[in-house]
Amino acid sequence: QTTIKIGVMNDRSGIYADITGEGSAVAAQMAAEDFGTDKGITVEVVSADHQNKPDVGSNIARQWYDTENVDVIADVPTSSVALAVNDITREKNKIFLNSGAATSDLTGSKCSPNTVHWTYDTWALANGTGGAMVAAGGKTWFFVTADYAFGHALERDTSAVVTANGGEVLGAVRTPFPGTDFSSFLLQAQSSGAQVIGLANAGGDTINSIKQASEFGITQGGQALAGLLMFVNDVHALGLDVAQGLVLTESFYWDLNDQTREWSARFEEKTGKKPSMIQAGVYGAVTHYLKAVEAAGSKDPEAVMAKMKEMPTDDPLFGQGVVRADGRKVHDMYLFRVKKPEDSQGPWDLYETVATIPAENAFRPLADGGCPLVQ
Amino acid sequence: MSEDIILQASGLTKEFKGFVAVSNVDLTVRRGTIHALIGPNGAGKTTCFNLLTKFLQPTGGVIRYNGQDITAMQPADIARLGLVRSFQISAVFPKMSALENVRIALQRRRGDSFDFWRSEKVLAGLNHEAAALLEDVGLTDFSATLAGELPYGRKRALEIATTLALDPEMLLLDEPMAGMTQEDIDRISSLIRRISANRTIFMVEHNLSVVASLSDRITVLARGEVLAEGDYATVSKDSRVIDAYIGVGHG
Amino acid sequence: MAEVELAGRPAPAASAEPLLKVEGLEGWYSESHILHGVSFDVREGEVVTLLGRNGAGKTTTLKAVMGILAKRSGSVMFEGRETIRLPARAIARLGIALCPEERAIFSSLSVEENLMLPPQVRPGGLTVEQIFELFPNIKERLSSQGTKLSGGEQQMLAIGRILRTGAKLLLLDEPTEGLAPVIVQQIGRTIARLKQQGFTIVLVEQNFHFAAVVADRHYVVEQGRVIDTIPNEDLAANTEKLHRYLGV
Amino acid sequence: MFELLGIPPQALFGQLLLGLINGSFYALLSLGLAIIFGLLNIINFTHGAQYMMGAFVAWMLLNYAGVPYWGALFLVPVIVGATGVVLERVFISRLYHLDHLYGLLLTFGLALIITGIFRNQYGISGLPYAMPKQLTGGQNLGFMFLPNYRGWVVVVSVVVCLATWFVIEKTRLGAYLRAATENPTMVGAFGINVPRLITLTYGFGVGLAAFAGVLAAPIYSVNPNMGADVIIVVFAVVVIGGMGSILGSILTGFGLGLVEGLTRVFYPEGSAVVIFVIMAIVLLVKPAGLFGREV
Amino acid sequence: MATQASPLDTPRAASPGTAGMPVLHMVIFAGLLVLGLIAPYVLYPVFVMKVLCFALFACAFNLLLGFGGLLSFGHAAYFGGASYVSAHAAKIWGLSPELAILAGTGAAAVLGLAIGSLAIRRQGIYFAMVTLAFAQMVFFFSVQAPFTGGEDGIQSVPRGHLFGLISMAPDRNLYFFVLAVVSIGLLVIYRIIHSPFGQVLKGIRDNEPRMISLGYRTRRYKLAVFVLSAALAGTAGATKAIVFQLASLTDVYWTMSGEVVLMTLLGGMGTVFGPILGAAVIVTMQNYLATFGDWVTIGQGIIFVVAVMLFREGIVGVLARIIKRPL
Ligand SMILES: Nc1ncnc2c1ncn2[C@@H]1O[C@H](COP(=O)(O)OP(=O)(O)OP(=O)(O)O)[C@@H](O)[C@H]1O
Ligand SMILES: Nc1ncnc2c1ncn2[C@@H]1O[C@H](COP(=O)(O)OP(=O)(O)OP(=O)(O)O)[C@@H](O)[C@H]1O
Ligand SMILES: [Mg+2]
Ligand SMILES: [Mg+2]
Repeated sequence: QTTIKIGVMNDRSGIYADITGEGSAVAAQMAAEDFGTDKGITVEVVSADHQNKPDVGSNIARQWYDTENVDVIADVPTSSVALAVNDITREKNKIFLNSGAATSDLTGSKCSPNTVHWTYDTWALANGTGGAMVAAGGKTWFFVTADYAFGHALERDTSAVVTANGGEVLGAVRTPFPGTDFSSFLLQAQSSGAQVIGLANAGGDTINSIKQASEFGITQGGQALAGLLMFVNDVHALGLDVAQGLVLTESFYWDLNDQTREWSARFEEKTGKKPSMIQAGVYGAVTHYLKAVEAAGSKDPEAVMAKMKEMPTDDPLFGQGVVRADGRKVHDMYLFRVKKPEDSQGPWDLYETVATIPAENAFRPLADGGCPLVQ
Repeated sequence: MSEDIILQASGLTKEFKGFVAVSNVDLTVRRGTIHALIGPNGAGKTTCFNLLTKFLQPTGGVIRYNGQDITAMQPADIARLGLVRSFQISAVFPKMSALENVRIALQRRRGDSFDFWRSEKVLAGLNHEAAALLEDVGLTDFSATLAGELPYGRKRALEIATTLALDPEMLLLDEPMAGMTQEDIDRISSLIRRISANRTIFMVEHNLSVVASLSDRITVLARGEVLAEGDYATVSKDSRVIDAYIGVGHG
Repeated sequence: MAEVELAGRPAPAASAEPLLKVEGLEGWYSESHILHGVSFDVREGEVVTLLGRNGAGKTTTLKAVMGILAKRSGSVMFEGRETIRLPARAIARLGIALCPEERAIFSSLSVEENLMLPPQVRPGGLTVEQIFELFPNIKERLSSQGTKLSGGEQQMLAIGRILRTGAKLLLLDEPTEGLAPVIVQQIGRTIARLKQQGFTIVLVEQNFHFAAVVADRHYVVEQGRVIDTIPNEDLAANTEKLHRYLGV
Repeated sequence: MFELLGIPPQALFGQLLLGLINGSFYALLSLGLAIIFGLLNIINFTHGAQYMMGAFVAWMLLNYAGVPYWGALFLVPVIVGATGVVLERVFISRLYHLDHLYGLLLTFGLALIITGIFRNQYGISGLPYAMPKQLTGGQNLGFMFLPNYRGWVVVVSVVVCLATWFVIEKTRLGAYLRAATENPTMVGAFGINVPRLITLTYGFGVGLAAFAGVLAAPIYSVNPNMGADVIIVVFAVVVIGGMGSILGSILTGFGLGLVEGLTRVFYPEGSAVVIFVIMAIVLLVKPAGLFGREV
Repeated sequence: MATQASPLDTPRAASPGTAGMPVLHMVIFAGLLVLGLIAPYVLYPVFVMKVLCFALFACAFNLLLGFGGLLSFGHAAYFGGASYVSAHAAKIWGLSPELAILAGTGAAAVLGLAIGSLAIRRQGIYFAMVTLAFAQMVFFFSVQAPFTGGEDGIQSVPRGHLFGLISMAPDRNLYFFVLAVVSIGLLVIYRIIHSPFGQVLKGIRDNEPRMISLGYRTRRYKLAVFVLSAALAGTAGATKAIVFQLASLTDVYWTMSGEVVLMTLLGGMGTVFGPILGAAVIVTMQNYLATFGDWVTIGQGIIFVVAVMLFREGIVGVLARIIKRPL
């Protein structure tokens, strides 16, 4: 009879509250319920708000591990916080199931034997959007890049992919972060004449740039907008007439197949929203973790991690997959285009699938990550 | 310039956007005298005052103090040279006790007090001197009262005590008697006379009886220009002065 | 020409019923109790002075009558109406105006705006021309910033502006302070003229001789009480007593 | 073709125009701040939150009551202004006898509360607010495509600013207001109802902020933080202009908008701080601010 | 710009005679020290260290506001700036913790000198806005500058060995080091307040033109206290960086400036001990409301409003009034 305490830590008040937040906690709870109580494992889910601040995050993580014997921390969007929790989890030898964070360092230079990175990462997004766009004819690119480490990384990875696929990067403009008015940067992008304008930014910046792009008739002018880090909720918030035509990469969409539709319906009952890929990821990760605990017959981190990497994953949302030695969970990714308003059936009918990127080349090859664990 | 001239202003001029408040005034104050500046309202007395103490920057002219050109100096530095002023609108530290008011001035004489590592014990030594100064202006009973709550007249007295605490070589008083009862006026006049022994005093005053009794020399200002200069007898007979200032049938 | 206008309005004979009747007026500044039952009264058309040492409570008394002293009690009857509970703005509307000790000229207003600021509360105030005639300096500096006036000019402006409002009772707190003798005499004449026009005036004065010229009656204030009343005609007789009060 | 630092002159005009548009928001907001400060001696830290409320209330009117943009343009300032009046009556008015810093602290607290509540209610990812049909589309000026809406923003804010300036500097009412800030007691002693004056003034200043909020709704995402970010910049604007002067804050607002616009072209990385840099320089050479009265 | 309400302005606070430390204060300091010594055995040490750091921060801020009469709304700049420097010093240069903290303090002092010399050109509310604006500049710099690690901040900072000898890795060891640092900081502040320099500050706050006419070069005094306050705030920030092994944007963001104002206000500005209490209360609240997201913000807002409306003297200020002694 083992009891497991799962701490869902994410943004419950900030910019990522809608795509993670309470929804992720619900997802974890659902995973526990679906796993069942008959296997002699009782699960308790606690949650906290890290406000996207690494100091708050590490503070909570320390306290959870030190004083409230939490076994697993799940979700944790915002790369900076994720990296902080990554360190502490390793130091305290617990388990970290990340779904929300974008940085590919989690399974690269900063990889840890105690961490699994489930849903997506910048490399996968860049690869998906960049590669597929070029393939679809978007040869010339111009980046509107948020002027901080994350934005730079996004731009760097994507341009690499673009050039690798025979595209060309005409230029980039660095926009102060956080910003509200992007019109002048967008005009610079427009006058560059590039076929694709890559938005190497996140959250509010992305939303504002898309809004203003449509206002200045940039997409009407024949240039395509590519969101390099966007989520279904952002599109929902923007509304179709603003966001239409935008392309983006995700690893999950509620309307992919019957299983996703069935699960998403249950999720929507509890939360009133369709799930984001991050919330789906929390479900998948927790499910797989519980299976591993059952298989290992204990919750000892080494044993459980070993099992998680050894057993193939299988869940209704991401289907078959594996957890690699570097902690990277691999599965298919999808390139979506936002529907035109007239083609949309309901408030959440937002995407049409442009391409499916098969698991084997959706993520960064194990060797390229520079993760010490795989040397 | 000769030894016994302490303050000399030549061609002193102040314009306020087009309006000339003080125009081309020459002033010479001899060491050890009580020199009064009188004149009708708006004559430019306070302005002169502010020019001499550099609270206003003159539009033109030169000010020499002990032969040193101080035209370009900062107010604080002027004070440090021993040329100290009082204000027409009374200036005390309302939230400090009368004693502290005086003591803060005494403290200045210790030189700059950037010594934040010292205990304020070192200041207790100044309390006696401060009390003595309060005595001089008859504020002994008020030494613990917050300056802000003193009635107007006493505020003025306190202010003078504070000014004296700097032991200035030259003292500029702007209407020291304004708003005082006869009682206070007498006390302050005698005080002024007493301290004038080893100091030079330059004051603006409307109370003619005071001016008459105190001052060795009087400069009359009108419409920003010097109208007359001399001792009371001379000035008070000057016809231009009479109609510009004293007016007919005065006291 | 001012005279012509003035002729229109006969100076009412001092009536029996007092215009202002102050009884047992108490006043506080936060905790400190300053007025301990001030009582005096002023009949229509009279000029009375409040004499007293510094800190006797003269200014405070005026503030209390005007209603700008936060904490006050007792009785202040104006034209038979109790005003002790009214806010200052209501009292002003009844026709009382104050010219404060510190003059309260507004620095963000031009001299002209300062002059025009107080609204007319009654007919019969002086016209702007009449005010300029009284205080020529003001006219020259109409456009400059209020506080850029000299101390004396500010005093003139402070008096001038309440003459416009047509208030019936004027409370003047040391109007001659810091004024040159010529101006002092001018103000003396003004007050006489206002009196003749039917204005009623309470005057706080340090300047003894000045007070003697214009006033009908002198109230001696000491430690927040009126301790004596001296009709102007008996002033000569009481000088030395008065000197004692004022500590001259 | 002749180029300036690699920027074709047409593009430059475009950028200047955009700068002017941001400028009009700075102008409206700093004007509101200046009025409230000038007359109440309070730095209205809630200003940003009230700007945000403006946008949100417009959104609510549209989604709950079906009131279109044009209705909102008039209703919102009134509604939000009214809430301002309540705040002034309930809280701020109790502080006038105190040091100004308490006003700052109070309004800062209120700002936290308001933004917090809106975050709770509407999350943070922002709500869409459609542009009024009449103003969609735009003019092709040759050197750029100017959305009609942006043009409208400039025009309407210039008009509002000038009207406000006139009322305060040139009318009798304005004189009362200015006098009341200096010495309310005396103004009251002249028979003027000072408390009401002050309340309405605050309401008006808040109304201006809300008005700016409505203007912003269609172009920036309507989200609870939209105020917090802009308010600090506006503070800098106000310091540069010198708060004493109404006209000053207007001109500075537009001017700095332009400067910022240019920085976005020549040195985008610096565009976030350029205004603060200018503030530093102004403090060095003219501490009272470009239009401020020395006091 | 001291205020009617703040206890400073009452005669008892003026206390002309008081020299050295009144017995009451000694007792309180002693009491606090005892608390500090037993705290780590009953409470979570890391939490207590956080409280200590903020207590020092708040007191440093109070030195400027409560005793210098200057409301800075940008103290995060020195707190956060210092934390970056000490984190960098400890991680990249491999300095031992005490040296890293000194480095941070020094950096804060320099920053304070730079910003202060501009800010003191304006008075009152302007001053608040100017400091806020400059702090925002520092924030933007921290976002973009490479060495601050952008929004990742500087992470996994080594706690190192005190004087290169004692390992700071165990929470307890580190705790007592932090306790020492903070106590020293507080005593320094106490001395500053009760020095001749402190008296001059009082005069400037009360009537600056008059101080000038007395020959005081008031700007230099204001600048001096500004720098002192900034430096001590820096000490707090630098220490925090070592404790949490992290320096991040949070510490330079304007909300941090707001929080320190709140702590001081709540505890009692212009009181010696108020800010310590204020810090303890706010930090605790943040800890327990952390799970409720926005409610932290709303709660802080409410405290602000209540404090300003109902007890401006702050908790300790009220106590001081009751027992009629300065605290
Ligand atoms: N800052 C200023 N700006 C414009 N005009 C000013 C300023 N200060 C003074 N004046 C004008 O300069 C003239 C002289 O003013 P000043 O205060 O020196 O007169 P004064 O001799 O002191 O008069 P009083 O005896 O009434 O104080 C006045 O007409 C006044 O209006
Ligand atoms: N704001 C205040 N707070 C507390 N006490 C005050 C205040 N103003 C005046 N007082 C006190 O009230 C008493 C009366 O003051 P008031 O100004 O009425 O005297 P006064 O007769 O007008 O004196 P003066 O002739 O100097 O004007 C004085 O003892 C004074 O200390
Ligand atoms: Mg004068
Ligand atoms: Mg008086």
